[in-house]
Amino acid sequence: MTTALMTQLGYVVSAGLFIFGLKMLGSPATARRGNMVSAIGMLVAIIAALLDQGIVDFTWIAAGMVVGGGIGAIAARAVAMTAMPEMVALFNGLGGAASLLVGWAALSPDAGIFTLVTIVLSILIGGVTLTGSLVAYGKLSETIGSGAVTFSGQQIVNSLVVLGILGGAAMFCMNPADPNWLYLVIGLALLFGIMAVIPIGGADMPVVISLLNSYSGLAACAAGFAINNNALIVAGSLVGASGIILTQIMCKAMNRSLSNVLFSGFANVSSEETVVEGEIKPISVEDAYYVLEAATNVAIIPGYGMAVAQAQHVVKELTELLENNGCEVNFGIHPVAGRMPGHMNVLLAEADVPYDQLLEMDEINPRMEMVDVAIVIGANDVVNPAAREVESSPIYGMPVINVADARTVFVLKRSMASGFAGIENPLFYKDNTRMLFGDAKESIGGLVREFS
Amino acid sequence: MTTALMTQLGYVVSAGLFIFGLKMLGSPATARRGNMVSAIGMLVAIIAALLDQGIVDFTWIAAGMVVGGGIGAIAARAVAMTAMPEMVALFNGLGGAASLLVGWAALSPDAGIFTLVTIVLSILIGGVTLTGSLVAYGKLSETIGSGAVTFSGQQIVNSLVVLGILGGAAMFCMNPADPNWLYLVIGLALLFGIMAVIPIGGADMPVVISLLNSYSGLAACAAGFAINNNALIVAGSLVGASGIILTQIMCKAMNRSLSNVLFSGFANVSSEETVVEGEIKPISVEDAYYVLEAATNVAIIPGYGMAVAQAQHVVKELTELLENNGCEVNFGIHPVAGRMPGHMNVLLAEADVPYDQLLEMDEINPRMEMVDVAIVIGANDVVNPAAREVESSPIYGMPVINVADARTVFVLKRSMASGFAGIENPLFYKDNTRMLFGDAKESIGGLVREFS
Amino acid sequence: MSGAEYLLFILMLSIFLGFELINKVPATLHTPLMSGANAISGITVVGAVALAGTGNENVAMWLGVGAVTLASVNVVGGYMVTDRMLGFFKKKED
Amino acid sequence: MSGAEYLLFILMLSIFLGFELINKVPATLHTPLMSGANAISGITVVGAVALAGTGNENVAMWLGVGAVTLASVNVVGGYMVTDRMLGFFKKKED
Ligand SMILES: NC(=O)c1ccc[n+]([C@@H]2O[C@H](COP(=O)([O-])OP(=O)(O)OC[C@H]3O[C@@H](n4cnc5c(N)ncnc54)[C@H](OP(=O)(O)O)[C@@H]3O)[C@@H](O)[C@H]2O)c1
Ligand SMILES: NC(=O)c1ccc[n+]([C@@H]2O[C@H](COP(=O)([O-])OP(=O)(O)OC[C@H]3O[C@@H](n4cnc5c(N)ncnc54)[C@H](OP(=O)(O)O)[C@@H]3O)[C@@H](O)[C@H]2O)c1
Repeated sequence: MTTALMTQLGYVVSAGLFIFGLKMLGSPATARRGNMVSAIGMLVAIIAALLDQGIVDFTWIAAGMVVGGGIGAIAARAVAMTAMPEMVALFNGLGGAASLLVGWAALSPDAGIFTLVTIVLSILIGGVTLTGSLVAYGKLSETIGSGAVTFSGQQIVNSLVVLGILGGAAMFCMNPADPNWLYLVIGLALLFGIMAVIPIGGADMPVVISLLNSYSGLAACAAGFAINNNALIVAGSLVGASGIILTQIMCKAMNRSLSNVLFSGFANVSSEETVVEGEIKPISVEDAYYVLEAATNVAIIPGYGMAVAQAQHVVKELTELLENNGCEVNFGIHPVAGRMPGHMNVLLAEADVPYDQLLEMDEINPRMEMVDVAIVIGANDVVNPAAREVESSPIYGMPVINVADARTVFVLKRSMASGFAGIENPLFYKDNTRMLFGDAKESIGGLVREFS
Repeated sequence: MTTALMTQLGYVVSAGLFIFGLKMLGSPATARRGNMVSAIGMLVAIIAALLDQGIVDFTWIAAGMVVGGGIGAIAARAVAMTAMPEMVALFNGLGGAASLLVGWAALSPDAGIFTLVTIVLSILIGGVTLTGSLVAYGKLSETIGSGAVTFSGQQIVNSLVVLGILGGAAMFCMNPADPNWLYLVIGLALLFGIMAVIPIGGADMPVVISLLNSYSGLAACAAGFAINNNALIVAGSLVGASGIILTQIMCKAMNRSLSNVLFSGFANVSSEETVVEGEIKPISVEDAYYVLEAATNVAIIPGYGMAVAQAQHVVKELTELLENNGCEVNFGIHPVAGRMPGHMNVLLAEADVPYDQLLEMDEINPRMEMVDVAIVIGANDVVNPAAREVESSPIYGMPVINVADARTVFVLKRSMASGFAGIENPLFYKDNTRMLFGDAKESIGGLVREFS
Repeated sequence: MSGAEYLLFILMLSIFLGFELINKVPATLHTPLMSGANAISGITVVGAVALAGTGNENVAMWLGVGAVTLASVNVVGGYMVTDRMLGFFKKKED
Repeated sequence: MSGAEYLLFILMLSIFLGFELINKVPATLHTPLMSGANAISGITVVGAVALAGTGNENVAMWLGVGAVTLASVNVVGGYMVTDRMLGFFKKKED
């Protein structure tokens, strides 16, 4: 068997392992092994690639792998679960950068037009993914301001950049020997990644990351075409599909279109005034304790505030105390609660909450009428009844968790400030709502102390 | 664009259309359009194939297509819905024969070993598919006896045939120039198809057809490798997967393993004697009418006998009369009722019964307790309570429809003869069972006349 | 055999995809699925036309013509009969 | 560009397959899915090693080395962090 054939067989096996791995991600019980299977697939692919006859010197390959792998390993161990969104954004950017470099390096004087086009594509998509992800990282980690950056003439500047990219790419394909066109395309792609993401508000970053995730797959795909490598094409397509689907799911859960997310933040619409009736009724930790002590069915609805307060562990403690007190406790997880899809699930899983206690929105809503106390922890938009009741609201039509159907609702937040969407929440004024002001971790810590 | 490239693009498009078509088969509402999409995919593939530069003379191609297409069209129009199983078997055999011929024709003096192996595979699989399907056709249409044909020394003969095939195939690959090895392999493949299917009983033919269906896909796949054609590989794999899955579903619904189906019929086990208590209570059409007239909830469980009697239209009439009488009517369809998967659904659909009235076993069983009258029309094994109650029964463990849970059960059949599995049915002796003897079409026709 | 590695890839992907797709077809439609899959297996016609159109009247050509004919029965008959069956399936209107 | 037709096939099949597979991942696992997919996109390392190992110290080689490094961060970090997350997910035992 020639080594070339072995390499190809290795790629087939590795693609099969990726597919199996993704299949196993379909259920929490097999997901961890699925990730292992996928990692083994990657190992097989790398070994297959190292068999390549053209490789004469392994020094630099080894150096790159050790340095890169080391950085990755350290980062993976050090990152806090609450910082997952920015971590994914950062890794994503690196993937884009790698595709850019591979596309660039694949450039050879005898490349045909097909190869040139795929090279340009992998450079473009890779470059946009790199800087777009970095901006998203900055916004999420609040290294840079998380607001939407807009300026007059932005449309025009962006249009010029796009035109420049198209022109530069065409010129490059016609004069591949002149590196200036290449540099122009790289520079403009990097610039475009920045320009495309700055006007989007911080809380929309998950959608952006997901989309950029998809792009990083497409960039790998394009690089695969450029260097004629099946493994890159299959793996890249799988990633591309994954990103697109997550993007769709998020947009649907927010009842917004993708173009609405990308081209106009909520910022412009938040001028609307909802006429809110009723009054705010604050409650003390002690009074809240008495109510919870008597409850037999509690639903906890976490949101972004739980991640900010890092309150997941103390929430788990409260859950156990309630359960020991003979109370049934369930969690209601909205698909876009927090700052990335599945964010709440990961945080609660970290705090040892079993995943069968985490109900999806469609499961918890019909049960809400039987709930004695619904505890809203740092969630706001995802429990906003305006989405169902106020037709003029910008979030009208977005499916939400109907906490107001419970006998009593506790809302844990620090102030009357609005959530990401920047709109009033009539829930806070409902008859059966009590506001428990303060940092979520402290408020729940207080409840825990009352119980024990 | 070169024509070679156009051909390849055509193949990509056609494979995409096949995939879309199969996706649309996922729901009855879109299934018919899905079949259209798949047919268009086939058209695209054929047109793409006709662009091939090597084709200099279209006369014989056209002749073959007109003759073949004409025969297919006539057969498709003429066949009765009750004869679908044998029709599928026959078509399936033709597909296998086509792969055999393509593999054979692909043989050229300069073929490498890889090509030779794929040629042998497509000839072998195609040949087995051809004769196996023809035997299955014969058994289903009762052109030949439908019983299992066994003789002493059968195992030995079969082993010799398999050895002969292996040896012949090896010799052929080593001496491709000598046609005698080729003829030997073809002859033995055809023989093996016959030998493999004759020992299997007629009622297991659906499993056999499904498996052969899968083989015909694999044969197309192998032919695709032999002539280096992607379209054949993709389409062949899809068919292969489809056949395997249907085979699995049937085996699971019968609680038997595939090897049990292929290598030992029920014939040998039917010596067991179930001790049956109770007595047979026949009922007349008139008395049955009075019971039905008073019923408000009726479940109809059809089986192979309904197909034999061609009673589906008169069943539909009865359904309407019952519904006009203010009664709720549902159908309970067992996955292996009849002689092929989905057989009952097609017959009832032909008689204009809407598909949302056809409930699967798992849907109808929990409702059975609310049913006043369960009418079993020519079903036997699929309603046999021995599968749940008698541990020694050969069908013990097979999931069945629990008609005995209904207030009253009517069983429509001609005699006390057993069903395909050849075992006693304790249902007939239950307290709440009434036997309505006679051909199903006539019995139901009688009920219809009583109503109107 | 250049290209064999691609063909293996294509084979693997199609098998996985086939399983995913077919597993979603409801039991109601299993008979049409079977005959529809049958029609698809007539794809061999695509391989056969090139063999049947060489113009030199040798064995390979006649084999090709035979394959075209048989596969055409399969394709035309299979799709038509599937369409006929699926035409029967109707949702309750009232 | 011989082989492009195969690559197109592979692309189409993988995209279809990707959609089927990802659509089945439950919402609970969307964050690990995202970081796992991210790790898979580090597959570019496979393309990069051939470029980084040519031995002649030209621009292409250094680009390749850079790509190997960046993609390795992605692969190792992505799989490890996904594993860490998935390790948290537990079923109720009592
Ligand atoms: N998850 C995703 O994938 C995703 C994707 C795209 C967009 N989004 C958007 O993100 C939003 C998510 O909704 P959400 O309900 O989870 O969050 P939210 O609407 O952003 O509200 C979070 C609330 O938490 C409170 N909070 C912040 N820090 C806190 C602390 N330390 N202790 C207690 N409370 C604290 C804040 O109020 P105070 O400041 O008064 O404390 C705020 O009202 C939605 O608008 C959604 O459309 C999510
Ligand atoms: N569907 C599939 O895909 C499939 C695949 C493999 C095997 N099978 C096997 O096939 C069997 C199917 O079960 P089933 O309950 O549908 O059928 P069955 O067990 O074969 O019984 C059919 C019954 O119909 C009666 N019958 C025949 N002609 C009739 C007529 N003209 N009028 C009234 N009754 C008539 C027969 O009794 P009389 O002779 O007394 O009238 C017989 O008992 C199972 O054993 C299953 O395992 C099915």
